[in-house]
Amino acid sequence: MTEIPTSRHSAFQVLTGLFSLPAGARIGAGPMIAAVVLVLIVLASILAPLYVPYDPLAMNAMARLRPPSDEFLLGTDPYGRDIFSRVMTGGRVSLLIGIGAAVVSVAVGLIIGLVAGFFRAADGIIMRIMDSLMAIPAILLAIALVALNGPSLGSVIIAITIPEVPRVVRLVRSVVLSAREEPYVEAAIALGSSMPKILIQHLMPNTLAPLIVQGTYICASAILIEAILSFLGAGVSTEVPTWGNIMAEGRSYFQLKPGLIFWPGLLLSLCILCINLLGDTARDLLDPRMKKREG
Amino acid sequence: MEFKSKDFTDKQRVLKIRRLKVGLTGRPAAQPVLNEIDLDIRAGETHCLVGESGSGKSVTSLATMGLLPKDALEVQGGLIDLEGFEITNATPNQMRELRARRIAMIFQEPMTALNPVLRVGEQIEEVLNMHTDLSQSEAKKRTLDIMEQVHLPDVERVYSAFPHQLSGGQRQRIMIAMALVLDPDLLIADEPTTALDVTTQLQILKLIAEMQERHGTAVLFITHDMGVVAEIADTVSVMQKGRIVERAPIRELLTNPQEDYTRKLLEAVPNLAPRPPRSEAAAEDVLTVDRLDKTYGGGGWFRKSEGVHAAQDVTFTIAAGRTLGIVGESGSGKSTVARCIMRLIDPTGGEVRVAGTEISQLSRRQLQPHRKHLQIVFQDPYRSLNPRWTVARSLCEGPINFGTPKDEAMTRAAELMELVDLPRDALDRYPHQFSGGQRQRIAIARAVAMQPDLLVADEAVSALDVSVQAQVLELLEDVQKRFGIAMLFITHDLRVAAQICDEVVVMQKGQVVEQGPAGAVLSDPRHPYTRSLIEAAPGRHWDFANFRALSGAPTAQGATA
Amino acid sequence: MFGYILKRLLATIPVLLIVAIFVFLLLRLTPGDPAAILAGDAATPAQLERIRDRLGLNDPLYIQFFTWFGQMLKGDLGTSLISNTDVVSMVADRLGPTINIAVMTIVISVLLAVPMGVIAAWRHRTWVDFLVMSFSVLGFSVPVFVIGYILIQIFAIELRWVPVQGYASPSDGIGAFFSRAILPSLTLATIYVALIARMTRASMLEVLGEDYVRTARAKGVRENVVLFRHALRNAAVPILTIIGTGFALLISGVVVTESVFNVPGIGRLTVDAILARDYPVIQAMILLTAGIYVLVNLLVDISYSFFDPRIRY
Amino acid sequence: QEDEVTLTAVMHSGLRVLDPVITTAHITRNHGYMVYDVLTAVDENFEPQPQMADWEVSEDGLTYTFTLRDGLMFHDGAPVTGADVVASLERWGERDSGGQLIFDVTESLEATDDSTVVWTLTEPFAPLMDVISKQSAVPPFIMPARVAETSADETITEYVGSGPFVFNEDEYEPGVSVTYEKFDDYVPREEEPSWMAGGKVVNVDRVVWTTMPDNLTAMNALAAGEIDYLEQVQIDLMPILESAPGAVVEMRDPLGYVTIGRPNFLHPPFDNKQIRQAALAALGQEEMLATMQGDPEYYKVCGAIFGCSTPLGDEAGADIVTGGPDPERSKELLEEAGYDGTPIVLMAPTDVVSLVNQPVVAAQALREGGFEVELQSMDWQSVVQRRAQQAPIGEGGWNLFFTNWMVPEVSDPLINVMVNGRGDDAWFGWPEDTEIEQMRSEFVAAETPEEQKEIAVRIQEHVMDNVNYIMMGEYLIPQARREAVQNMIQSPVPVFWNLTKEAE
Ligand SMILES: Nc1ncnc2c1ncn2[C@@H]1O[C@H](COP(=O)(O)OP(=O)(O)OP(=O)(O)O)[C@@H](O)[C@H]1O
Ligand SMILES: Nc1ncnc2c1ncn2[C@@H]1O[C@H](COP(=O)(O)OP(=O)(O)OP(=O)(O)O)[C@@H](O)[C@H]1O
Ligand SMILES: [Mg+2]
Ligand SMILES: [Mg+2]
Repeated sequence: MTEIPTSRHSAFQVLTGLFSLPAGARIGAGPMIAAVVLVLIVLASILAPLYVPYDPLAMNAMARLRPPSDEFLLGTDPYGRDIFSRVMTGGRVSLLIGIGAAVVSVAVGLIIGLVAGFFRAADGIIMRIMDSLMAIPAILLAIALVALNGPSLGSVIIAITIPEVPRVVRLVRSVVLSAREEPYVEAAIALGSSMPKILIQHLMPNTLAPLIVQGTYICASAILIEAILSFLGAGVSTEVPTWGNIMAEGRSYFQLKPGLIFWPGLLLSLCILCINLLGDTARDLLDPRMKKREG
Repeated sequence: MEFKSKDFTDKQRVLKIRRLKVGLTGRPAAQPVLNEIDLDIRAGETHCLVGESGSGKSVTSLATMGLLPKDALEVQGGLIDLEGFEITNATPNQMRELRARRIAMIFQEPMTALNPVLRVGEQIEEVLNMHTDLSQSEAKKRTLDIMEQVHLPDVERVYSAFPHQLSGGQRQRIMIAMALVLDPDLLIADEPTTALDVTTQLQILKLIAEMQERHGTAVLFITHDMGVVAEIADTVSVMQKGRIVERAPIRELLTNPQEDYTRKLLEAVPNLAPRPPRSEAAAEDVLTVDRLDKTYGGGGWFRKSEGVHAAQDVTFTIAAGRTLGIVGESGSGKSTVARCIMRLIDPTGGEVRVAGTEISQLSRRQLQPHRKHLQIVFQDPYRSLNPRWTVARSLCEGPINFGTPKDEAMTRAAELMELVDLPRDALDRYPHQFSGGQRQRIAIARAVAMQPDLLVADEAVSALDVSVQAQVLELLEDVQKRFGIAMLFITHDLRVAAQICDEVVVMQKGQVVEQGPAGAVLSDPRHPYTRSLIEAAPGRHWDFANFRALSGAPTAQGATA
Repeated sequence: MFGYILKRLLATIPVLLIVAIFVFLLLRLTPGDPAAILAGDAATPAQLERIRDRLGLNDPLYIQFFTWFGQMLKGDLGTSLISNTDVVSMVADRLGPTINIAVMTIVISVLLAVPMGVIAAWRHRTWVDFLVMSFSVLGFSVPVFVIGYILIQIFAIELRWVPVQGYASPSDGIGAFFSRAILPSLTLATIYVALIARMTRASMLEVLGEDYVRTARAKGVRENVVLFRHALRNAAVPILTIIGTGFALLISGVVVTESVFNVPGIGRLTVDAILARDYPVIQAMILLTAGIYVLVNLLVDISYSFFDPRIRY
Repeated sequence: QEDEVTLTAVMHSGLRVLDPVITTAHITRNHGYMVYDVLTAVDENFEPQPQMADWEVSEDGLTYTFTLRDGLMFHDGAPVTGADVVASLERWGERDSGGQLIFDVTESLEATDDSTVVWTLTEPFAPLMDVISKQSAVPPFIMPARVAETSADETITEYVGSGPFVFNEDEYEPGVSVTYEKFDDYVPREEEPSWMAGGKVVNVDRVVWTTMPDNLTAMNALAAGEIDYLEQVQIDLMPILESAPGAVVEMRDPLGYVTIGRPNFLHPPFDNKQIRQAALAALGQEEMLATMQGDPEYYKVCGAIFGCSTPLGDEAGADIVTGGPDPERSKELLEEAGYDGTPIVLMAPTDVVSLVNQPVVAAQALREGGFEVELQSMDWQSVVQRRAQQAPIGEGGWNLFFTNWMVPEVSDPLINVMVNGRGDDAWFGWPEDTEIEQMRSEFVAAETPEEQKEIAVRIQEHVMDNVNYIMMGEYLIPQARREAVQNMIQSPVPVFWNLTKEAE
């Protein structure tokens, strides 16, 4: 007997499919290229210290703003530091910020969201607080937080994370709220499973797919926000090169020495492009509603 | 029973399908979805297309409408000829011209088939605006006129209503009005009544017949309900796995089916006559429901809202090894009662006593030890198992919660698989790797694993094909016999109720209107509501399984031969 | 409906209250001393102390909070510690440019993004879809200030179509306003277009699979009518939602574009105030932006019922 | 009204504080010169000249008599009287460090009639005229008495002066833009203008100051002719203007700025003189200046703590910083001092363009010189607050920060706050330096310029040895204007009288 799969379980099929790529799963060339490019950028960034020609912090006041040459592949910045070395090394921290912000906000949001989704009593208060956090403009909050803690890597990640958490909480909560109406959850209640068990074993896995998607977006936007924070003078210290602060330092030179913005910008945009593309693909594949049309 | 028996051979042929082949887009080598279909419908004829789920009924209708989802399905051969016009080669514009004028369609779900954000009158009128040059006021007049024809009340008001403000039956009437407003030659109806109550279904079937009479329309009617077929068909095609395996005039098909498949299909249709009562062993009561009340909602910050009285004053008992059925139309409160008993929701009043314990007031924590006495099987086999869990894990969840060691639970799970007639090695598979019927078996196994005293089955077979339905019902009986479980069986299908229940409770608008032994209630209903339910059951005079009229039915077999 | 709006408005009170307390505490924990910026580089500790006293910065925290809060309830947001001007009038001066540009951005974004998203969904998995999606992902991937610089370079410096910077209010002449507001709006719109186009596409894809779309086609309705009359209205709710929540992004973008294009709006005011620790101004600004955000989203929620009659409050 | 001439100027910072007495911010001082007038002012030779008043000094140097010239009038039409002058000087005396010194020896300050003010001292104060004629940081601007009676810890709320421009309160947007109208009743002096002295003849009708948060935007706006004047040009960006027709880049302020580092004397390791000297050795002016400015035309290696082109400037003992970094010497000194590797907390502001580079370059150089450095990034406000903390390093203290001064703000031992050695009462860093205090008293008492110079040189030598602060050199910031704007006065303070603007 053939059966048309309902949306619910196809989400799961696709999720397992995402990792094992069963026959028939169609992932276009775009996402494949994106994945390859992303992996290349990540590797190039992680391995940067092994191959960059200069210490990314070494200054040379007498060799400022040099044009690209054999000596300096992409030229030098206003401190006379090698742009190539800085850009390649800069990826490490930018990616760290992206991934860090994504992981932290997803983890924190997941916990709060599960609690809010499950404990009616806590829900009201938690959601009011989340609404409030969401209402505060992210950038302003970030500037204030960075001013509070000083612009260290950690505080930039925290500053980016805090406004993202409410979004994750809302997502998790809505998934929990709808999943808890599922017959299989009711069946679990009937089977005498305790609330924490239902929460963790039945409900939490449902949040995985949307969280993966959400995580990619947070990752991408964190890298961008880091750049904007640097632009506003509230970014990571210049001693720690990131794509964001390289661009911010180079912003005055946009017309005269576009390379200062172009190269980090290119890598940053490529990276975000790839992450977004993969996120979109994951979304198309994971979102049961997206599948409906084909199913 | 009276069948339609008009001869159409002299009528004009409206639809002619020949050797139609539909397959997955871009994969001509794959197993086709429709394989060499032939179909003829003549003016005024009602042709029914029956067959199990997934046999290709809907795809046939969509192909005829030129509405196949382009990126998934495509016509790979054959022709569809609509009064001399070849549909398979038509351009989108030609197709658009054709639709609504010459060929129209009604879909199953009146709920979703109407655009929720547009007024229903506008939706009908849109057809006129698209295809005619009528002025605004003329179009509106025509619209109101057709709405009158489909017996909508208070058409002026309904005209400017949104779909959600109408009942299911009214919505389906709107769909019909929309389909027929331009007087098409062919009407395709894909399960137009499946989502409706029996009583509403009867009205809609009558309406279609009436409209057909009036306009001489040819109708291609898709259904899986043999009762409906018996009521309305002139001719029938039976589909299986993308082929038409048998076609015949209705009487011939019901009395003398040629194909095994057809025969099987008919045999699986449960009989509306109650089965003979089972001996009433003096068993103790497992479930006692006393003056149960449930009101949804109410309260609210600013105003006290009224709340829905979903169940009022419901009282009944079930003894071990017996089955009590609750029947009634949609929204009558059946599920509410079941969920109160299961304590998935908290009753607002009354008592529920399971295996001697009053559970309606217990807290979650206090309730926990009593959970193993009562289990439930839900309607939707796709959603009642966690798709991420293996069958084994689902089967062990309950016993482990009550302290059974893991390996013991696993051994027991394996036994249960045998009990529900599934291979042991299926334990490591995931729900999506099973068919709907198999999944429902797993759900039953999961419930039985707890060795409950009471099993609640809320529409447990309603989502299944008749043939599968029969198997699952059999399994339930078997399990009940073996473990002496008391069963609360909820259904809106009187045929099913007649075949499985010892006692029946009839609910309407949250209240019990009639209750008693199944035989008494179903063959000699006292309450007008029960009576109307039974009268509305399509094909109720026919004993499908035995290819003959029901004995003792008012109209005898052969009366209209 | 009225009851609902009232209820929602009341519900914003706790939200804004939490925002107020949160921001107040956050600011007082942040290092920085407005007295020091006021007095300049050469001030002596005694002078600073006296100025702090004057500004009330030496009072216990809760007294500062209740003083501020009490005044706020009376509609008095205080005076700037630095410039000594009334915060309300300061904010009022700066609100116009931001709001005008924000509105223009939203209009541009919706006009561009919605058709883009609709067409992408309609031509799902074709090159059109690919193009639209690539553009929208790209709009998401380039920092706002870079987009701003590029637009200035092309339209103001190379082509000389519009001025490099500045702001003129519509009352100074529509031409003057548009020529200066267009680049900042476009800059801001890139993110917004990306966001809306993406959501439109997703929502449309979902809706296009619905039965009533099939019904419409079965009626012989023209494709553009199917898309825009039948599908789009049903897809509207998530699109509206994203316009509402995306507003937060817009506010973030405003901070940057106002710098790049030298627009005297509230974004810059807030950043300047934060960097100068001008507490009354920061508090007022964050409350204001939070209030606007909440209000915009309330409007969005109310507008749902305009698009979808099933939603009634 | 049509041929009204408006000059649009982009200033280095937004005007937020309108009280030129309460703050030392340059933009507010510049605002002061627009709206207010001063009694006397130094000219380009650092010579005090009469502006609102002539003065006479008694033989014993104890009595100064000021006579207001005729025709002085506030913007509200009231004449300027001696009472206004007294009130203004008294308020200023509470805020200005030089003023405080004078008031310490003041017996009386009174208006004897509407146009005469007599200032009587208890002991002679030779530099009195220099102090009240100074250009920075806080010159004594003359306000109406009712305004000047505002407490010196509170900002004034009425902005009426007697200067050549009238402040337009309606069009003032704090931090964004400020508009000044020509004061038609202002009577300029007859003399040629020289710095803040001489005739202030206004040739435009309105001056609008705006700020642009983005340097590049400001440059492009000037290139496109959208603005008339740009106070500060980022050197690296000058090529943008070089190719723009109608734009001129030039120097206005020949003295320029100094950039300095200030160690904290309270905590290790900079409580140790040898370690301070090591830092001095590790740093090199050229490296830092080149990074800040790029083009050598716009910076000057200069070891004179009072500025290389000022009368008191002298480079005695400065080769240690002017001669380039000497990491070896630094290491030796650290070795001798027994430096234990405690990291130096170096505060690095991220949001003030002119202060971003120094800490970064310094951190690198100090590390090479054997120091452990912890570069702590923060916004300027945090620096401002933190540098006032005397707490130990672990509790929010600091070791080193950098800042800039205009040369006239450091040009003598009374004005230059960094040579104050009064411990807790000294400027941030709090050196307890009795020797330097002694020399400063001698300086006040000195009677001739030669004597003053000799003391200044001793202070210079002392500062180089004791490392009261680290002089990192001088730099210049060019300005840019449209060609149509001409006749701008050459001076450290940008002023808008005298200049003319032709139609473009
Ligand atoms: N969009 C599609 N893409 C791929 N296969 C499809 C698609 N739609 C239907 N099919 C396949 O075509 C076959 C026939 O489906 P169809 O919907 O016609 O069945 P049906 O007889 O109408 O069943 P039901 O009674 O459940 O409505 C099924 O095997 C189904 O899997
Ligand atoms: N959670 C709920 N909140 C409010 N009203 C509800 C809720 N669940 C059900 N109802 C209402 O209670 C009434 C009874 O619903 P119930 O689900 O018990 O009917 P039913 O007989 O099971 O119908 P069906 O055959 O369609 O399953 C209906 O009017 C329904 O709208
Ligand atoms: Mg079907
Ligand atoms: Mg039900």
